[in-house]
Amino acid sequence: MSPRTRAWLVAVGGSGLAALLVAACFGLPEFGGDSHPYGDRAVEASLAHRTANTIASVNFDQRAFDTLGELTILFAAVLGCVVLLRQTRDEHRARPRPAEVDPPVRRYALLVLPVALLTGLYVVAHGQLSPGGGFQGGVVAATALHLLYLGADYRALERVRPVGLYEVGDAVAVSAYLVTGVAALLGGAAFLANTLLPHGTFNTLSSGGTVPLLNAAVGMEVACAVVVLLARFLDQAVEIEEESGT
Amino acid sequence: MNGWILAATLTLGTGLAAALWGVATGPLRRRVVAQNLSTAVACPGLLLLAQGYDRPSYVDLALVLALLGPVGTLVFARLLGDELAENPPRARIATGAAAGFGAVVVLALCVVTGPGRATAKLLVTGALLIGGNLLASRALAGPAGAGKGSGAPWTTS
Amino acid sequence: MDVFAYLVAAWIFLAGCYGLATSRDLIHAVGCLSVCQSATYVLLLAVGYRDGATAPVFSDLEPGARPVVDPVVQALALTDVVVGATVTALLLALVVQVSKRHGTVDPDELSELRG
Amino acid sequence: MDHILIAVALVLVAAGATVAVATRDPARQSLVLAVLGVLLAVLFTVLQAPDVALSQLAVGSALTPLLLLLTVRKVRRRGQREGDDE
Repeated sequence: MSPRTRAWLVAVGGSGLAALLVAACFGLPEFGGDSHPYGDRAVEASLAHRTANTIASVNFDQRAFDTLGELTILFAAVLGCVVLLRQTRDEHRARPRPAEVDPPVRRYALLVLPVALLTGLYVVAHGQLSPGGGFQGGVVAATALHLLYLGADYRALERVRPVGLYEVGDAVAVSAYLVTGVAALLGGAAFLANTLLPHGTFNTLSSGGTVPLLNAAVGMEVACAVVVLLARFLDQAVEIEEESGT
Repeated sequence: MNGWILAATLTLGTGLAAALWGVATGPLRRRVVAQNLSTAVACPGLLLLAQGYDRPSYVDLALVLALLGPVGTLVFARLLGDELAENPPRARIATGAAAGFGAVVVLALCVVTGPGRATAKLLVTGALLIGGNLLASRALAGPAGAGKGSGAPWTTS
Repeated sequence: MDVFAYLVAAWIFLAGCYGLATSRDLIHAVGCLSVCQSATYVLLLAVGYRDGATAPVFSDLEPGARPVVDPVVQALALTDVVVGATVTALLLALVVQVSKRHGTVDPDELSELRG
Repeated sequence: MDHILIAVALVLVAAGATVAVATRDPARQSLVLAVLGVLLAVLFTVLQAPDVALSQLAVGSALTPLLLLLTVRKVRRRGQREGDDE
């Protein structure tokens, strides 16, 4: 296809899509309107289960099965990356020269690393109370670990980061999510139903029944997934080189 | 509605528009500085919003941004270092102004909040923000990343 | 203001699609795809917004004291932000593989190789 | 007042998305995407979705740029060496 034909196709298709989208915009409920039947019911259901953060309740209680689907996508994406970015036979690892890092940057990285890890854990642990949860906190904690790469170099990161362990952790976290769901089944309720644990006192760390458990499982899964992903990319970008002459 | 939201609107509107303009045009050195400034502006803006909406739990957003924003800038300083080393960015005035503005906002909010855990969180956020931004700005200007990696020259195409 | 938020979402989506279609670099195309993704978040959250309401998070708010926005759309967007990032990583891994196999990341050169 | 703030955030996000698409060099695009992440987080906050904003901040400020830049580095390094061989 010549670039000209393609430009025409894009223009025609794009303007058609634009017209349809604009027409659809005018058919949507008014912005800021007062009618949110699902939202109102979700808030009621969340308060009935004594979960202060309604969004966490929707994710890990009312729509926990949907979140299992999301976790599966995440797991499959990480698996795909690991397979695609593995070291092939015609590649070898070249040790990069140690990086020279400005001493203030090194001090900052070492100082902020524990603070960031702690913040990640805080965001995960308070997921059912304040804004946050496993998805966000997992990413923060995993990013925090990579301050070692920024503050020192890749070899320093490799020393404290056994990738195999994080791959196992990833799988264990998904299994923990599934086991919590099956436990509800064994307890005589539906899969992933929030009937296993007492709902606790509103607005405390242990409130919400199984929400904190699923939240923690997701936090672990996301943190491990991000660490494994970044490990593969860093391997490729910093260490792995092809044999010369290929 | 209230002064805090007005202040947040002005901060975010002008500051982020400037950061977007800086990151969209000009040489690479200007773009990385603009990216660093977007953190420095958005974080006080989020703090003002938390106060304006009367929701202390929104402060978590500013805390995470104050932590991860400078980390993002350090990523750019490390991985674009070879290209930046030829033409290091200097933006002392802009960085200093942003840091000063952040300090003013944090102090004002501390005075309004009164002593307590919320104030401690605000102070931690402010310290992380200002320290992180000054350091990230220094890392962009400094020799970080110069001796890095395989030594492959960083070419633009 | 009535439909402005929805129109912005549509604009972001179309801009991302334009970038995807005209991209000369697969890494740039992946970036455009993440722009397309953010259009869905803007649309979802705009649909869930309620005038004068606040977030349905009751750690610092008495339930029922203020009107709250729709939590369901927020839950949808929230998981997708993180899952979308890992899918972006998968696409970038594919780009690395393409560059290894064919030595280029320009879609036009790639289609010439095949044909 | 709320509507003005939302409109400002929406305009900024629309402009940011346009700039991100128009920036053709991937390294520079990842800088724009980092700023776009912050803009989106601000928009989500004013739409009263702090959870989504937190997600966007966590992903957009450091993770996505790091992934993009590492890919750029890998791809460029290959291109560089092939240029040397020829």
